[in-house]
Amino acid sequence: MRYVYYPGCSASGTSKEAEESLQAAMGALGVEWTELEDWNCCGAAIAIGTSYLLSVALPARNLALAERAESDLVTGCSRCFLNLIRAIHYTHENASVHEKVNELLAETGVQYSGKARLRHLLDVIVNDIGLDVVAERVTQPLDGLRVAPYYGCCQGMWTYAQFDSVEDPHCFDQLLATLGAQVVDYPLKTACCGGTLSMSRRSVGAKLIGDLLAAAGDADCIVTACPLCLFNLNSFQREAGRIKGTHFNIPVLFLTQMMGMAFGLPKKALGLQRNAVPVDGLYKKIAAGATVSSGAASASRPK
Amino acid sequence: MAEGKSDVKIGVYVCHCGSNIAGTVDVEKVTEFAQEQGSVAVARNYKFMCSEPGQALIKKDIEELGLDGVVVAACSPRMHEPTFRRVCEEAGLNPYRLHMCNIREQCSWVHKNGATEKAEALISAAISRACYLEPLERREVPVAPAVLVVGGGIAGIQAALKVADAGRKVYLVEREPSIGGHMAQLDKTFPTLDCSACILTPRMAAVKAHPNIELMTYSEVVDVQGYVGNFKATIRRKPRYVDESLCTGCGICWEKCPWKAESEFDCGLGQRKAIYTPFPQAVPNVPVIDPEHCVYILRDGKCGACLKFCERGAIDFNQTEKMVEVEVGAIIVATGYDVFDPSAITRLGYNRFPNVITSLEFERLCNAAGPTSGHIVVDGREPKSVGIIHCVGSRDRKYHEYCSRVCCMYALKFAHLIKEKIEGANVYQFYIDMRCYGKGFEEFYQRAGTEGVTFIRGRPAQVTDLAISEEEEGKLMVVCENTLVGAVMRVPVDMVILCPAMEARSDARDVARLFNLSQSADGFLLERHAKMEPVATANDGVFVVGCVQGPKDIPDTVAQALAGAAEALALIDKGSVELEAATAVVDEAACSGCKICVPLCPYTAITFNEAEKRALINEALCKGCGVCVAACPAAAIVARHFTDQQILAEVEALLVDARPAPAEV
Amino acid sequence: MVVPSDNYEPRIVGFLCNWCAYQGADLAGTSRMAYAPNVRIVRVMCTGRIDPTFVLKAFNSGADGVIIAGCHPGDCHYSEGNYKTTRRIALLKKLLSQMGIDGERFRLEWVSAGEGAKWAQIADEMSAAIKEKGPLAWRENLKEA
Amino acid sequence: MGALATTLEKAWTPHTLERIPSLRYLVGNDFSLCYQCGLCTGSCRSAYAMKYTPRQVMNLLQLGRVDEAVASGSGLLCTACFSCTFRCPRGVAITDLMGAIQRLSLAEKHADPHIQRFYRAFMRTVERHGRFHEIEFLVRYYALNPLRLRDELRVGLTLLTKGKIVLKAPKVKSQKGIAAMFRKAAQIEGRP
Repeated sequence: MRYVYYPGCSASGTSKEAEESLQAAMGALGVEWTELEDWNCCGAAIAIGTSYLLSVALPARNLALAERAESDLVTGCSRCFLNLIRAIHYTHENASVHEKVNELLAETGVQYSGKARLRHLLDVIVNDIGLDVVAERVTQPLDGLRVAPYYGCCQGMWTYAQFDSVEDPHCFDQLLATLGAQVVDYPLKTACCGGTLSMSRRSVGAKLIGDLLAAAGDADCIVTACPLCLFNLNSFQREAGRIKGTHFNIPVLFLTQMMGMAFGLPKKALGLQRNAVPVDGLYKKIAAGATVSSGAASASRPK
Repeated sequence: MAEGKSDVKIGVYVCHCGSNIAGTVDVEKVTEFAQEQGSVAVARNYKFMCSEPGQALIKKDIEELGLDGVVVAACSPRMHEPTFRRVCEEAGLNPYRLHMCNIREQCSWVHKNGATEKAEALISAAISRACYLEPLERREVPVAPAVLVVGGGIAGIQAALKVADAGRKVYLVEREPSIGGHMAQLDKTFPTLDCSACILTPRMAAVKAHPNIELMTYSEVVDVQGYVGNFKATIRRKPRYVDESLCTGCGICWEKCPWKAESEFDCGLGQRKAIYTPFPQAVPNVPVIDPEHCVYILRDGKCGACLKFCERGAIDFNQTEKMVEVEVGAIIVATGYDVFDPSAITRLGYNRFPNVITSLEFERLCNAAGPTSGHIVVDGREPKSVGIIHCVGSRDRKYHEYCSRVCCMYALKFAHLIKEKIEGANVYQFYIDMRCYGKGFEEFYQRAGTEGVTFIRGRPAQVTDLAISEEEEGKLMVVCENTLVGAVMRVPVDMVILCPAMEARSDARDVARLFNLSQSADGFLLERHAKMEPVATANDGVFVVGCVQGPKDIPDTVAQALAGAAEALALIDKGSVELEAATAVVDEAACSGCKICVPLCPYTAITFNEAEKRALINEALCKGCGVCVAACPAAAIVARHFTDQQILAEVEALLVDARPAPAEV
Repeated sequence: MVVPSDNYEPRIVGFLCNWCAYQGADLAGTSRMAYAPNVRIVRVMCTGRIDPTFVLKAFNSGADGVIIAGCHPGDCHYSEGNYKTTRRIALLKKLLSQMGIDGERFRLEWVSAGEGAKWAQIADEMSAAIKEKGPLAWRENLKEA
Repeated sequence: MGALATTLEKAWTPHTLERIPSLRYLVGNDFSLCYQCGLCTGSCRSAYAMKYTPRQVMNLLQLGRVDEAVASGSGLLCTACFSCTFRCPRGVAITDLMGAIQRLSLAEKHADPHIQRFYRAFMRTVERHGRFHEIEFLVRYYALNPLRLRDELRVGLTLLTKGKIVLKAPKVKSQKGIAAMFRKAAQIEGRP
């Protein structure tokens, strides 16, 4: 299997661990990942505050590049995914949007026809690679680890409509269960983390993050499907705790980091040293869990 | 200018329809245009052609000028064609020499510019066609003096009783083991708080006792043939495995039956046996055996408790499905509605939290004969606070755009019942708009206010068990913007009642096809006219009553049911119906005997005379669709009233304004 | 070659079945859905009645487009008249396309009695598409060819 | 409530359409279809902090009171998560309308200076490099705002020590083209 993928700015900077672990985990699964050549920022949640046309054209340029590479485009960032799929949807629905977007894209020498198909990393893992293949690769089941999957809000709109229930998705839960983890269901798993509010309006952003961390309750860690959420949930636990009148210290990992742990990949390859909240405690829990339920866990894993 | 035929005299009558037509179409100009057309002896316009003076105008012209054809340019033929046909007939002109030209629904009402030009084109076509219209004779055939009522809910029951009371035979067919429908499941009815069973069950008993009603429960109509006045319906009677003629309804069988299943009647909140009547007042009071749970059937005779205990020997495992054919003059379709499944909206928590229930489930909880004997208990507890969420699946483009019309009122009823049964209970209504439009409804709304019900205007975004403070622990939180304040509220409750949309039955499409009816965009069956013919349908002799036509409450349902009964009675009491005269006929001289037409006819109206090698059309069976006409390679079949000549003349004249020779480059 | 003028208004003939499409068009009227005035309707009992000569006659008489609209497949008032139409019209379509009349000028659509909005939309679409293309002027163009 | 009441009381002329030119690009329904059920607000995580909830913003648009919505700065709290749009029972493109209000709030300086600087710094960085570049962004954002820098020191240091702040600017081949895109967009949209 070969994919052209779009890393997005977060994964190549503030959430480097996402990118590193993605490469490592995909390598372990024997999947070939090629970075989209010459990609640009999708505008995050900021472009819409400056220019409507840029908020569609910036992501559309990446789709145009994927068309040029004659490939589908995969992204592991939910924020980017939302912007990209919004660009697909809007150019398809409104001819004048499409026309203006291409007018802008002409400046960079590309055109977007509407052919490129967009995939989310989770979709690729669950539906293309397959949970059975993932299960085979698990060498260190996450026994006894209570993991809260965080789908992120951005997935709500068009994301899961393509491959999972929009309001009540399950694919991430299934993936984590396949890794041997005990999945914690909590009501805010698809709620927004506040995105860039953590930077632009700290008091609001930190409260939203605090509510989320609290909702995940007694989970040992949170796993995200978005590098931007990863950054938010990791970096502002102190501020969130101050607002909520508590102290948070819950490790937050990117989904391929969690996969890499179960695959027994080296910590460094997964960028685990980069997570703001240290993750070492998780290894101890896994080890303890494995001795308690030796063997039983593999039976409880879904096929 | 259309050339027309020199030997005919046509009268053209342009209706203003008040300002409905005249407001958009220049009726004077159009009349002048008509006057100029060949064959036109007279063209007039008038404020309301369908009024007495308007009709008199036409009659006078027919009589004095000896018109050969009449064109009325007014509304759709579906509105007033019968009126003007009668006018012609009364003035001595064959009614088939009338042509209605639709310049209202398909012109003045839908076009702002160009309506006058389009009206001229349409009238030109109408005149041209009218020149070639031929007189036709309608034949009368007797009607079968019986009525088929499909569906035994309150609509079907009321319709059946009324027709039967008028002395006519009724076949009442119900799919479930008992009649009663959704109304039998309800506890009280708004706004009077009558007990639903108290007002319904006497009617059910009356159905059973009525000498003119033949009740067929656990049965379905599977085929309908024929036409208005003479329908033949085939009814599939599923095996009950209980002989209705022997059973006394003593109940020993279901008392002794050891096998249990979820009770459909109690929405799965209670249980029933494998041999059961859905509820104590079931009509007929004869149980059915559910083959999916009966161990005697499943495991080849390993049980037979009912067999053993039934003193009358009414249990009969050898029963098989039976087909019954009935002949009726009219059909009343009253197959009701389905309740929207709210688990589609996951954020409202149905199927995730045991204390989130639907309104119908609440009706059963509230009912003294229900699974909790009328105690409002969910998840083992009596709720001290209840949130009622309106418009679940209604007024939402993702599910149903329409308003389900009954929820506001029954939600108020629920609030009253909860207040009455649970002392000190808090009830919150989460509504968007309170729609209390009926008789006594607003007064009931007021009463709920005085009883201390809290109204929160806003569509809840979520029902969650996530507690963010101590007082939220162990509660369900309804998260909603209080739109009148402009702030998000989290309302902790012990129970949530969802008011799901009433939706068209999942098999509404099949029912529509079975009875040759149409569905409106919302899936419900379409009446002929929203205001003037609310129960008639496009298929003559078939009527729709109750929620099969759209969401409605019990009073509206009953009113429609009685209207349906009146329609059916008016039809069959007349004793005869006129057959369509616009049928197809074979020109024997032209027929080459190729037989292409024979298998095409959906009504097997075409036979082949082997001796003379000619096709022959049975006029009583032909419905005038014209499929054979278009298929005949020898053009030997003529569609009366839709002849090739008539249509071609119409098409040519329709393009009367097609530009003359164009400019050459 | 025919030169389209600026205020060119196409003439489109619609053959609508009495039970579904014609009622749908009536519903568009009772619902006051404004749409382009270019489609002129001929009522037939069933689209199965429509002889290809009707369509040819319309083009020959100066129509710029023809639309046939009937009940949705399976919903025909006469059981299956519209299936026969589908087959018949497919053949006619091929023939017409050889004569330079494409799918924008000759359409077959299913419109139920409840689909007033759909009818209005189809009428608008077709009018706009033909307006763009310009007059057919079949008779004149055939002469030239 | 009081402030709005006084503005609404004054004679006013609706000016929704002229003020929101992006309406012509709207995918989904415009605000006129909103029937004020509040599902958007209930679904919005940051609504609690807004002066006007998303529903109220839709109502202000219906009333033609765009200025009121813009001045409130409510649009600036929208995270563009699209939950409201996704759930809206009338298919109103709420997020994009909130985005339009957000743009006006920023363009007309109804936002805190630091928020304006935040947006500007982000977009300028992307314009120059095609991608986000932390260092440049931080410099642009905090250079004139040392007080805020102190607040961010902890997060910044963590990022730095975890090796997540890349000093080298990203290399996008079409950098110039992307900058041209920005200029073109400004030209079409009539922005300075």
